[in-house]
Parts: sequence; C-alpha cells; structure tokens
Amino acid sequence: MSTTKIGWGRDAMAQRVAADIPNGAYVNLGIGIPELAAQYVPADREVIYHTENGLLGMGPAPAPGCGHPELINAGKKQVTAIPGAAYFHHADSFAMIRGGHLDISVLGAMQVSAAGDLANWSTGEPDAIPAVGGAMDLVAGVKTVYVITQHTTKDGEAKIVESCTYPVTGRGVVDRIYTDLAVIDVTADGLVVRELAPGVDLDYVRVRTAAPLAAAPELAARRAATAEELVA
Amino acid sequence: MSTTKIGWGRDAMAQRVAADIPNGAYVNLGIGIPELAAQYVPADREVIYHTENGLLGMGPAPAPGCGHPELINAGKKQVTAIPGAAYFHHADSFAMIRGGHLDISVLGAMQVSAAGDLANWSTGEPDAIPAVGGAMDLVAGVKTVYVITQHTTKDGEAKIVESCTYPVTGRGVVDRIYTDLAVIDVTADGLVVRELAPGVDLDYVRVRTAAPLAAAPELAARRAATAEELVA
Amino acid sequence: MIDKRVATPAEAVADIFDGATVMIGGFGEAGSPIELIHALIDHGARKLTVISNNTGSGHVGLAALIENEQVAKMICSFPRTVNSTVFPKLYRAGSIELELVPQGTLAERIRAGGAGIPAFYTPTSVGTPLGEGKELRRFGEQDYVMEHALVADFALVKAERADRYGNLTYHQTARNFGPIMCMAAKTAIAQVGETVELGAIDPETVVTPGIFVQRVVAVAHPAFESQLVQEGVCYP
Amino acid sequence: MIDKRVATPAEAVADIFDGATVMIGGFGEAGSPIELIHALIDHGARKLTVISNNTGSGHVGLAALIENEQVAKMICSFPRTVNSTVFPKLYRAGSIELELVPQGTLAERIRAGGAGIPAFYTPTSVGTPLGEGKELRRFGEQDYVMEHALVADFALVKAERADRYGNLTYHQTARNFGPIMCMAAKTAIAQVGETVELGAIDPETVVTPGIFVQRVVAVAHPAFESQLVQEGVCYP
Repeated sequence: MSTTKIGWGRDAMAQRVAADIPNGAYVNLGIGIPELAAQYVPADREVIYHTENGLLGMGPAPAPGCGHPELINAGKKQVTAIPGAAYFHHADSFAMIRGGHLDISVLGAMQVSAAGDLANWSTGEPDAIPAVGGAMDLVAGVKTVYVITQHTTKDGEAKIVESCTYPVTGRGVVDRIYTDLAVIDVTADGLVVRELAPGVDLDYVRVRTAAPLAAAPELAARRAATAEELVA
Repeated sequence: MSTTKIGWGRDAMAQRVAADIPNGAYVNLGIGIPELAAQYVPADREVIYHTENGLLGMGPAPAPGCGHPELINAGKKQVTAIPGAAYFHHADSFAMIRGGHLDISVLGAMQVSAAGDLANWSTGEPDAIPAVGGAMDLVAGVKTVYVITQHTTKDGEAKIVESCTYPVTGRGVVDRIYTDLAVIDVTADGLVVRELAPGVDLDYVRVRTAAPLAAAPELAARRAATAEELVA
Repeated sequence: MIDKRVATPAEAVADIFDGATVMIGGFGEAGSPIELIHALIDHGARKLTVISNNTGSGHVGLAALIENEQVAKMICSFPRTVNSTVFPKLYRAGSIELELVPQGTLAERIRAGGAGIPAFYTPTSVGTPLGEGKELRRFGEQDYVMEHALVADFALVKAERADRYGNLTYHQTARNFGPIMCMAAKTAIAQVGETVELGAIDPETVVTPGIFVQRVVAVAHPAFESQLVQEGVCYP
Repeated sequence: MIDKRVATPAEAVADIFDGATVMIGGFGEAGSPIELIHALIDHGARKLTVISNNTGSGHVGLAALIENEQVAKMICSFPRTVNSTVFPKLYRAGSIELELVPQGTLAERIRAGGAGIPAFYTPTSVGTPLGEGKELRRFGEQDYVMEHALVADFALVKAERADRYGNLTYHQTARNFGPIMCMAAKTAIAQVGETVELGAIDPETVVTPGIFVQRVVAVAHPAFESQLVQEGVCYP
C-alpha cells in the first residue's frame, strides 16, 4: 500500500502465497489478503477454489451489473462459477473441509504461536460480538493451513508469539506464515524463517517477533531467487 | 394360495394392511407379502413408496422388456419411477429411515413377541449366512412398523411368542401384526386382537399363539365391517 | 391426493407457536426466505429460538424479526455482518441469548438432527473456547469433541422450484442450509420461485426430496435483503 | 491442467496394493462397477478388505473377485442374494471373514468417514446381536450404540457421466453407495458411461463434486451382472 514501507505489500504477499499453490489444488481462500492470491496463481496451473457456502469452482468477481445476490462467496461478495463448477449444501461443503479433502486453506490471523496455534476469530473482549464462521472447521480439517498476515499490528505489536493471548481458532494447525517481512514455517522444532522480504534481514524480523525464530540453512539462496522471481 | 385354507390368503392380508395406509403416507414395503400391499391401496389415496436403495416415488413393475437393471427395488427387482419421484444416495436414503421421516414400514417376520420385538433376519443357526440388509434400520427409525406374516410356521409352530427365540431385529418396535387369522395390536398392556379373519374365532387364534391375547372391545363390530369391505 | 402447496406465506406460518424452535435458511442474503420471515413478523409468534447462520442486516428479514423482539435465542456461527446493527445492540443489552457454533459443526448438527443421529464427534473447536465444557474423546491419534443434533419445530427456507409433493431444487449458493434444515424440522416450509407439475423436475436433479418438506408457497418475485437495505426499508 | 481421466480400467486400478481396503459401489447389480472389478481381478491384488453392500452373484464381478481368493474380509449388510454361491461356500469353509453391518449403519459409517466424523450414535441394532459389544449410550429417552467411521484406500464406483474435474452424475438407483464411497476413499475411481467437456454438466445437478474423485475411466458399454450370469460367464 505504502511505497516507502519496508517489506512486501499486500499484493506481493498474495503473490508469494500463490507461488506455493500447486497445479490441481483444491483451495479455500479467506476474506481479505488471502482472496487476492487467486489472481497471482501462475497461468499454467489449474486450481479449484472452494467457498464454504456451497460452491466448488468459484471464479472471479462478475463484471459490473452481471452478478446475482445468490451467487456469492463466504465473504458475501458476488462471484462467478467456472465451467466444471458444482453447487452443494452446507453439510456436504463442510464434509469437504472436515474430511480433509481440501488441500490448502489460506487465512488471516490476529496471532500465530510458535506451536502453530492460530487466533483469528475473537479478541475475547467482554463487549465483542463473538463470530466464528467456518474458521475453526477450516483449520481442523484442511490438509495444509497457510496464514497471511502483517508481521505486527498497526501499533507495532508482535502477532507471531510464544503463546496466543487471544482465544484460539485451533491448536497446532498452522503450517506456514506469510508476512510482509518473511515466510516462516511452523515445524516440530519451532518457527523457521524460510525467506525474507527484499531489504529485510533476520534481526529486523526477530525484533518484531515474540517467539524464537530459527533460520533455514537455505535462507540466503532462497532469498536471492525469490527477489528475482517476484515483480516488485 | 390354497382355497380350502381357513383365514385370509396372501392377497387378502395385503389388502387388509393396505386399508390402514392413509393418503399422503410415505411407505416402505418389505420383500414378499408386504410388496403386494401397494396394489390394494384404495385409488382415492395417494401414497409414496420409498425403496431404501435410493428412490422415493417407486411405481409398479415395468411392462415386460421395458425395465432397466439400474432401476430396481430393495428386493433387486426391476421397478418404475412415478412422476414426482426422486433419486438419492444411500446415506440420504437411510437418513429418511433413521430420522423418522417415513410413516410406515411393512415387514415380514419369523417371530414377533408380546412386547413387539421382531425377529426377521436370521435363524441364528451356526451354518447360516447372516444377512441383515436394512431391516434393523427400518424398525429403529420408521414411525409405524406393521408386520405381515402367516400366523404360524409351515409346521404349525407359533410365530407370535412370549419372547423371541431367534435373534431379534429390534426390541419393542412392532405396532401391529397382520396374519392370515387376525389383526393384532402391540400395546403397552400386551397383544390385543382387533380383528379376526372370516370364519376364525378368538380361541382358534389363541391356540396358535404362544403369548397372551386380549380381545378388543370392538372386535365383533369391526369384524363384521371388515368382512363386508374386503372382497374375498 | 398429496398437495403441499399453500396459498400465502401468512397461511404457511400460521401455526408457528410461541417458544418454537425455527430454523431459517440462508447464508447472508442468499437463500434467506424474506417473505416467510416477514409473514412470521406479521404473525407475531414470540420467544422463538432461531437457528440460522447469521442474524440478518438492516431492518428487514431476520434482523427485523430480531428487532421485533420475537427471538429469545439465536444459534448461529456468525452474528456480525455488514449493516448488522440489530443483533449486536440487543446482545449487548442482554436481551437476546446467543449460542455460537462453528459453521461446519452447525451444519453437521442440523444434518444429524434430520438423519436420526443424536450425537457425533468432530475435531472442530478442540482446544478452543468453543470446545470448552464439551466431552472430549480420543479416536486414533486425535482428540474430538462430542456434539449434539439440532432439530426444530419449523424450518423456513427459500428454494427455486417445487412440485406438489414438495420436491425442491435450489438456485446457486442459495442452496446452503436449505436441504439440511428441511431434514431437521418437523414442519419444513419452502418459499419457491415457482411451483411446477409433477414430473417437471427430473428425478435425478431433485435436491430435497418431498418427504422432507411439509409446505410449499410460491413467491414469484422475492425481495433481496441487500436491495431492501439499500432502499432503507424497515419491516414492518 | 487438471485431468482425472485415465485410459483403461487396468490403468485405473494399477496401484491397488495387497492388503488394501477397497469400497465397491452397487446395490445388487445396479451401480456395480464390473469392468473395474474385472480389472482388479486381472491385476491380482490380494488380502483385500472389501466394503460393499452385497457379495455379488454368479461367477463375475464381485463374486469372481471373491472366488479368485483376493478378498480376506467382507464388510457388508447382505452377503446372500439370488445366484450367490461363492461367498457362502468360502464363508462356511472359514476362508473369508465377514463383518455384518446394518445397511443404514454401513451407509452412515461410510459417509462419516468421508466427512471427518470419527464416530456417531445410532438407534439401529440396539438390543440385537449386531449391537452386542458396542458402546451403549442414552440420549433423551432412547438408547443408541456408537459406530465408527469407515474409510478406504480405494473406492470403485459406477457413474453415468464425468468431466475431467471428476464431477459425476449417476443413473437412477445405480447411485446408491457411489457418492459416499467417493467421499470416504483416498483414491476414488469411477467408471462412467461417458466423459464430457467441462461445463456440460449443469453445476446444479452434479451429484459427486470432483474433489471426491481421483480417477475417471470411460466404459461406454458396461456389462450387467444379471446378463453375464444368465449367459453363464465365469471371470476370468
């Protein structure tokens, strides 16, 4: 968004996660930055998007005036259906999720812990209206869970933490975190930085992270390759 | 079958149970005599037949040469589908059964007990190949369970008994028993004879029954009416 | 003769009683049976427990039913949406109860209710506040919580087409909770765009078989929530 | 590009391994994927656990697979049928294991396996020999038994039409176990009467969404079990 900001912008983050979505994947994209990923999946890959309100084969937003209020995504925005799409009811839709049939879920986060716990549904404040939607089902059921998030809050607080202080969505569920600063894997040995955004070094990330971060051996090599691949 | 036999024949038994199937009922008819009931439902009643292999709105057998091996009933015989029929998969079909959506199940029996226990799936003999099909689901789920059976075995043994000696299909599940000799309700107070076949008296039935039988107060009146209604 | 068609939404909801549990279809505005909900507002039944994924928006449909203080308790997964002000206000005032259920668990509980399954286990919500107090059980190498079936006295759903047996087809993502709510309610009431002759719906394409539907009412030109909200409509 | 079509039944079943659990669709001959089963006989994988409602008839299809001693265990609801001689003989000889499951419980266990539900409660079989040894639990005023999900390494099903994404439609009562077995198997293989272009199947009428299907093979003129039995065919 801001051109002077250090690290990846929203679109670059979406582009980075898109690079990890393989051909043939069944993918559910959450509301916000995750949604942007669809447009960055390389053209030679065919990916099928699931929206939990009952559509497999979701296409992009309709041309203005061409949408229908009964063809929407989980964010309640109008979408289209591609050739080869299928409609189904909510129990079947969540059977796909809970039954482990979806390959990738990309979600936003309020906090992610070193153990892969995710908090993204409630601040837990007394006057908040709690609303969970399908987030707990997605993290419990989908094979691979990717989180896209700004590395810190607007106030500069770490969102990657030793242990979540917000109510969790699921425990040990996150596989990889994509932030504006880095790509971080959640492993059995803790968080491992796989890539850094251009102009960002490990110390810069560590200062903004409230959990230990190991560096992947291939970090330097990967970083060079990534910088070349990604259009700024 | 035999014209000299005392009591109702197979078709009269089917006709008698058909008289108790009301307009608008969703009905599952078992293999054998139960199947015959469909043709005797009065023409002014519209009844929808369910077959557990995935069809609601089952019609009669097709004209010779007009059937298809993929349009069959639970007895694996070719059938037809009426206008307004619906096909569905097995989990949905048994959701209809288990969920209490079917009004009437008509089944055959090896034994029925005074408490309404039904045995109709296995002799329990060591060399028997056990086979249960959908019988246990039907008796557990359908609102009203009617049994049609000969009153005794071919050897003259009682099939209506104090307690089933064969392995049971379900306990306390039978609502009414239609035999060649009588119509018997299973009540909280035991078995109550509601009707007798023409030429059959209560003692005749009692001798052939291995459980106490009470007589309904209106037995005589009903019997007269029934005899008139039924075409011999 | 079987004929589940009734003439008006008012007639369709006339026997909904005070204290009834009512499932209401829809995900956002898609599949929301607005005309049936408005008929229920006119009818006036109160102290309802409503099971629906959201709580409506603006001052029409489900939001209007809540605003009219007919709902004692909501069972839903996402009570906040754009233009949703009615529920939050009443909730903060303590005048409506909320049971928050993860969306997939909500769907499965409804489906279980319709299928005669009293309870089942799911991995969803294990280790979270929504799993607290629930029976935990290990199968294989994973923990699961036990969840109970949901059933209802009535379901109000929106479908595309019906015949007099009550067979239903739906329109795109308006299908959502409709089929399972019809299964789980004693009396399922569907408003449909049109009713057609028996046989006009290919039996291979029936989504909700008529056995799950008790009443059908034609609403040829249903309103859409977003449009009513945009027009500033308040019901009644 | 996603393309789940494979050229032949032989190719479709080539990786079925000894000891695999294989769900096989069909209720009697309706929906029985005979050509896939015959390919599995040619392939020769042994010690299989087969989950299927029946055990086949004559000496073709599922009965032939059993006769060829490739099946160590059957999980089914009704192992007896007209012209069914193969299974009874092996069963009496003690050379094949049988797990007998009520048909609705079988269907629900398969559906649960596909839906990520490890276990559920059902009233079916309570108080009967098939309920013995199962965990009993009371909900409300009724007793239920706990049943576990069934999953499989492979499913072999017969459908009517498929596109390259694996979306399926079925034919009449041949649908039966197909959709839920596709859900419950790691690798679901469908033989179909024809494959069609993407978009040729109306998305409102897809019965099995492609996400549940891994391979599709066209068998334009499938054989019917009853006809083969009548002709006295023995496979192989």
